Amino acid sequence: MEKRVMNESHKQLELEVKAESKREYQLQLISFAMMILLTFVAFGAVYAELMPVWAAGGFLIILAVIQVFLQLYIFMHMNNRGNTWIVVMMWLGIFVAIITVAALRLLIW
Amino acid sequence: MAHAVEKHPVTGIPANPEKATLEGKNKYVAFWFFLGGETVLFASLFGTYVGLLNSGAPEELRSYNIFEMELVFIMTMLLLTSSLTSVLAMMNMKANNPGRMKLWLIVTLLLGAGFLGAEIYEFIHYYHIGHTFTSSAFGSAFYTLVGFHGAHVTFGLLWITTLLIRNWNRPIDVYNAPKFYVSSLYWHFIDVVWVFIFSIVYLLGMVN
Amino acid sequence: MQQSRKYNGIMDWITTVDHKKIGILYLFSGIFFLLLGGIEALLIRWQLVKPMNDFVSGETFNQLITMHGTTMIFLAAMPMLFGFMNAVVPLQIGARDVAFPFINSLGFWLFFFGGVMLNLSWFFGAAPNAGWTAYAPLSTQPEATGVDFYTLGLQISGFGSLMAGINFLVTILNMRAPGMKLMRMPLFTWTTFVASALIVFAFPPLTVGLFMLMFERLFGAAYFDPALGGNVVIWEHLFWIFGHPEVYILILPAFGIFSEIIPTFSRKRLFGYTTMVFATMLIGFLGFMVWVHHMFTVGLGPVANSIFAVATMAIAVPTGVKIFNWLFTLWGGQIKFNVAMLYSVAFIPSFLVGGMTGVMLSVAPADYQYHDSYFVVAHFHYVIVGGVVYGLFAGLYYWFPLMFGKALSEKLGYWQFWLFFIGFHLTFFPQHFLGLFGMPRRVFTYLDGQGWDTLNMLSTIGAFFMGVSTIVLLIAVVKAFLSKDRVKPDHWGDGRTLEWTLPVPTPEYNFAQTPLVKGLDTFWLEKMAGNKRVSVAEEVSDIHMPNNSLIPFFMSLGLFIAGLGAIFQMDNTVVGWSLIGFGLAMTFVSMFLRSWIDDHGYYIPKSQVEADLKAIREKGEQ
Amino acid sequence: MMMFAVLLSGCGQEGLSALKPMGEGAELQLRIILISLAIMLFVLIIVSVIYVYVLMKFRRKDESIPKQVEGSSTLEMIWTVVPIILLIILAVPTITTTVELAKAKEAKKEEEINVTANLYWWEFEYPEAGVVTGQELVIPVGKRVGINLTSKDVIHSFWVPALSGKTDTNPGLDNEMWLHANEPGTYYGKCAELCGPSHALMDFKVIALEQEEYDQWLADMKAKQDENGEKLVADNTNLTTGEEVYVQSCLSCHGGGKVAPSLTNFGDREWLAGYLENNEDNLKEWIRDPQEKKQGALMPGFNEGQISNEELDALVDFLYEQKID
Ligand code: HEA
Ligand code: HEA
Ligand SMILES: [Cu+2]
Repeated sequence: MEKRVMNESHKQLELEVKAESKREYQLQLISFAMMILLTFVAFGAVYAELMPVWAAGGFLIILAVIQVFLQLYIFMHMNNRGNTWIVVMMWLGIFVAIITVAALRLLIW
Repeated sequence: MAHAVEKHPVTGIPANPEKATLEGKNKYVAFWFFLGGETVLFASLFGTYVGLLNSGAPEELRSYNIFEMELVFIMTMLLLTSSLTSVLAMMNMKANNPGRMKLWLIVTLLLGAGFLGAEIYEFIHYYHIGHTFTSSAFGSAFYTLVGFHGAHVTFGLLWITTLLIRNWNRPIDVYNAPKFYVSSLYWHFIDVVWVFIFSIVYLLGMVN
Repeated sequence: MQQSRKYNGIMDWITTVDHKKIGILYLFSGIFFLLLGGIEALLIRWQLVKPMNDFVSGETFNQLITMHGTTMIFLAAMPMLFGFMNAVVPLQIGARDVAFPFINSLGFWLFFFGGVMLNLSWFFGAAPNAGWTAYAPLSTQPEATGVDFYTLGLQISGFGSLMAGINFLVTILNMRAPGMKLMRMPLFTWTTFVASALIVFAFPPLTVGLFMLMFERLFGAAYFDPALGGNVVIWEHLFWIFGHPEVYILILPAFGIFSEIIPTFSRKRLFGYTTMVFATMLIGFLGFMVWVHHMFTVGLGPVANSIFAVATMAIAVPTGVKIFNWLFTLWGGQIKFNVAMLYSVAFIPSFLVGGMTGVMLSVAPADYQYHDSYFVVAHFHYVIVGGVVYGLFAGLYYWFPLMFGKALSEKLGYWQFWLFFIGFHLTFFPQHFLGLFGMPRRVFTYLDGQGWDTLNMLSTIGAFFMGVSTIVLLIAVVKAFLSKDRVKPDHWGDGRTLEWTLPVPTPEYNFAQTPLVKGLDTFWLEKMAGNKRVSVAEEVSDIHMPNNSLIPFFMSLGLFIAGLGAIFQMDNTVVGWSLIGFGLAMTFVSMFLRSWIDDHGYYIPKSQVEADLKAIREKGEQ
Repeated sequence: MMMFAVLLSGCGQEGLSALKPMGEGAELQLRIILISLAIMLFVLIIVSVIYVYVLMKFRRKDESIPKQVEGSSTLEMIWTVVPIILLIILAVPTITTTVELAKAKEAKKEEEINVTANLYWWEFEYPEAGVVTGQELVIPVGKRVGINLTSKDVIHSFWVPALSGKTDTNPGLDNEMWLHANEPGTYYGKCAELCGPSHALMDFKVIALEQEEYDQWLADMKAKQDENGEKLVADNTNLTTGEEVYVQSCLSCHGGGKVAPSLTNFGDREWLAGYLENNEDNLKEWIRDPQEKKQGALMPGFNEGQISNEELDALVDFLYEQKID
């Protein structure tokens, strides 16, 4: 009797684990699909010369930023529980990165 | 250490084996911080690159005349897919499926090697048309940025290969899971950098 | 369970992964380089004692200033701070070790070999001569071969700093004893934390810059070569994006040291602890947004100059908060003036003057006059010597008993302090006026009759006061080591934080039982509650320890050899490239071995820990 | 503040010290230096008063335990807000002065001079007049002169403390500033960016002339340089010994836009190589071995095999004849 209850609950757990992992799997696949999509849009826009030159920079960078956040937050699970300091440090890194690029772009004549 | 860790009843290993021990957690956090630093490192390289874009290069060796979309697109697909396979490997690691984890890691390695091969081909091509490391400031900046990324790819390949061989016959446990996990973080980060490289260096470079 | 791997004598020092020993290694290497940098400073001052002196040539002089600045910043100040961080931070947070003992050792050896590499340049013909800032294209001139040693030496030691930085961050986040909430951490731990974060973000631009300088010098790249489309301002940006945070990497831990000493010897808790913590973070954050104040005269335009001028001024606010909080910690206290406290108290006005000239420099249009003049030299020695070096000396007197079980002589200490204090102001105060009277910095000589003679003479005399003071310090250190008097735990009697609860010498596992932290200054709280010992959080049990390892030494040695190879390949391709190959192989094989060989460490059995505890209690020490 | 101004300006060398401004730029800069100094002294006094009081009053007298004070939000508010106010007071003139000092474009409409820094010497070009000179920059008094700055080799910095703060000369890049002198006179200029072993000796002079004299000087220079080009010698026939040596040994490097300074008005110059007294002995020693006087100088030395002692005498005489008045 006891054993059966054990088994039962174990099965239950197993199912939960499976469902959980399926959800995770789907999430990852969706984000991968979006990355591919973003990449296609970026390449396609340049290939078809859809954008005026002045808008290209902003557009491509926005696409890249979205894609990178998919990587960081979904593929790499940056936002997991207990990762507060990781998020803080990554954002500080991004902040320093932005001002570095901006300076080297804008402040050298 | 290991004795204090609670195992998951279904998988037989802890739910998050990469950070189940203090050592694992330390490694995990430290590696993320390292990536924070790497972000600034690549930003410095990108900054230099955009600062020197096309500078000193003759017209026929400017970005919009040398970059070719097909190759870059293929490289992008290879690396992007390898990022996904690396995710799949880690999911299988957490589910305690060493066999499938290894399989996905091998796929990751193959895709990465394909990327690297394409990059080497690309560099040789440029070399032949005269766009070299010392031909102009643009050339120097280009090879430094893209080369640093390539070096990261190479290091990642060696690292994951070593891990695979070393742990081929071992079960997944809280000692080796963090190692696999941070190497996969590294691999994703390589892809993150590449996203900016293909967008800013190649696509934007082609826009003229 | 694995056996412990132990070595003796010098091998123990080479293989150690014990943070206390690594701290000592850092400290003494740092002091060694401080002496080197100091001797260089004395030579600089001697050359400038009178107009048109010909003691050294212009070329030698440039090598002296470059090596003086580089040595002092990278090889003296930072390592000595790392020494205290290693020796103290794990103890302050109730940890048995740092998060990565192996990496800790690796960080030290990288720094060490980088430092050796840099100084080898003296023996290979020429030291770097382009200033510690190594502006291109001066630094890319082919004949400036010393710069190769600069790029590679700093690169290698820079990797070490990055590792140390990450290590401290994780140690402080993950290794704290139960109850040691973030807002209960001692200030030295906090400043270590923030300085470490600065290291993580500030060193990568330097790494990139150094790589570029190296590629340009050794392999013909053209980032900074206008003839090939290069731009000389890029190096300046990269250097200062690193360089400004670097000065806060130096000063914040020094602030932390003062924030330990002042409350201890005032017998009062730190005034405004919370604001002190936030001010530290704010200084660190703002530190990344002001680097252009070193480049006001480069020609970046009035808009950039104005923005960065105002951003720079903003840093005065959190720094001022700190100054006033220290003053109000003293207010109403029971101040005891020993040497550690003298340095801390002398720091306040000295640093204040340096900070004020800093704000004056931040006024962009005025900086057009000050820049690259002796006014700047005066400013940064006031903040660095009056801030960082005072902090190092204070920390040395304060923690020496903890680190070595013996105390430095207070009597010699007073001599050392007063000689240094007088010499410091005598050296650097006149330099403000030299700058305003039109004397540029980095000049190996000056003509008679420009109104600079007397002030330079005074400045040189002051430097020799500091020299004598340093010799007194060395005597005090030697005397302490020779003496037989061992100190008791809580040597000062007023200790407030966990490191003072430990027996001396501290056992390798630090805490027999992990302490339970009940609040800020937990040791003090327990003392006030009448307890002899702090509460513990666990029973005595087996203690897990990491093994010693030779790998860090060889990993670093490999990079060192490869670096030399990179320099030599300019003259002799075969020798050069074989050294590069050999060195890199050594490093990579070491890395490979590290990941191949499982190293689970070993356990100190419970029985051993209990025996230690008993012995200590019988001595009545704890 | 007045007192300090007097106290400070009492010191320093006339024509060199930033504390004795002789032109509008340096005046603006001294003004803001004094404003910032006043604010700093205010802070210094406040901190000092607290500091001295605390150190006198709270020395350890017994073993009692003082009250453990956590902090005080009122106090902390005060020492956050007051500095912010002080800094705002400082920031306003900082910005206005920065903008004022950046008005080079307007100045250039009036008068424009190109400055090119070289390894250890300065070249000054008057593009309008087509005149080139070295080591001594001649400017008119009473107006802002627009200056373009660049460098041929490494980074240098152009600094005339008594007239204005410095601006870097970057190879491959152009900078601009303006210079203004109140009165005629000679002002000392320095290179303010480490540029090599003889960085310390890379001095120059700024000579301010009244407008008419300046115009005259420029016209004379132009006349001389027009007539002879940069060659200083009319034609290649009938050369004196000095001229001959000059043509053979010096001409390939010296002259406007070349690698060494123009010698058109060499005989007028008070200084040789920027820092030595311009007399025969120094000049001869210089020609024999320039590196001895300026380590790293690019000019080659000429031994007796190349220029005999007699030839040297003749050359020196010839050089001192190069005057424009
Ligand atoms: C430990 C090192 C250290 C520290 C802490 C500082 C602190 C500061 N520094 Fe300094 N600096 C250097 C090291 C340091 N510096 C070095 C090495 C160089 C030269 C590098 C080289 O070229 O070789 C340099 C150069 C330098 C320059 C460039 C000069 C030039 O080359 O032209 C400037 C310009 O803005 C500057 C500004 C400041 C400011 C505003 C601060 C501030 O952080 C100071 C803040 C402190 C206070 C202001 C005092 C306390 C505050 C109060 C009591 C509150 C009330 C105050 C007011 C309202 C004003 N510094
Ligand atoms: C941590 C940083 C640090 C420290 C502590 C010091 C300390 C000192 N510095 Fe330094 N300095 C710099 C960082 C530092 N400096 C930097 C970054 C530069 C800029 C470099 C550049 O332009 O590129 C500089 C430049 C600099 C200059 C300007 C050079 C120039 O522009 O031409 C001068 C000149 O006076 C000077 C003097 C001194 C003096 C007298 C000390 C004194 O405080 C030193 C006191 C110590 C001693 C005097 C030790 C004496 C040793 C002994 C007596 C040995 C005993 C012997 C044995 C037993 C072996 N320094
Ligand atoms: Cu700074």
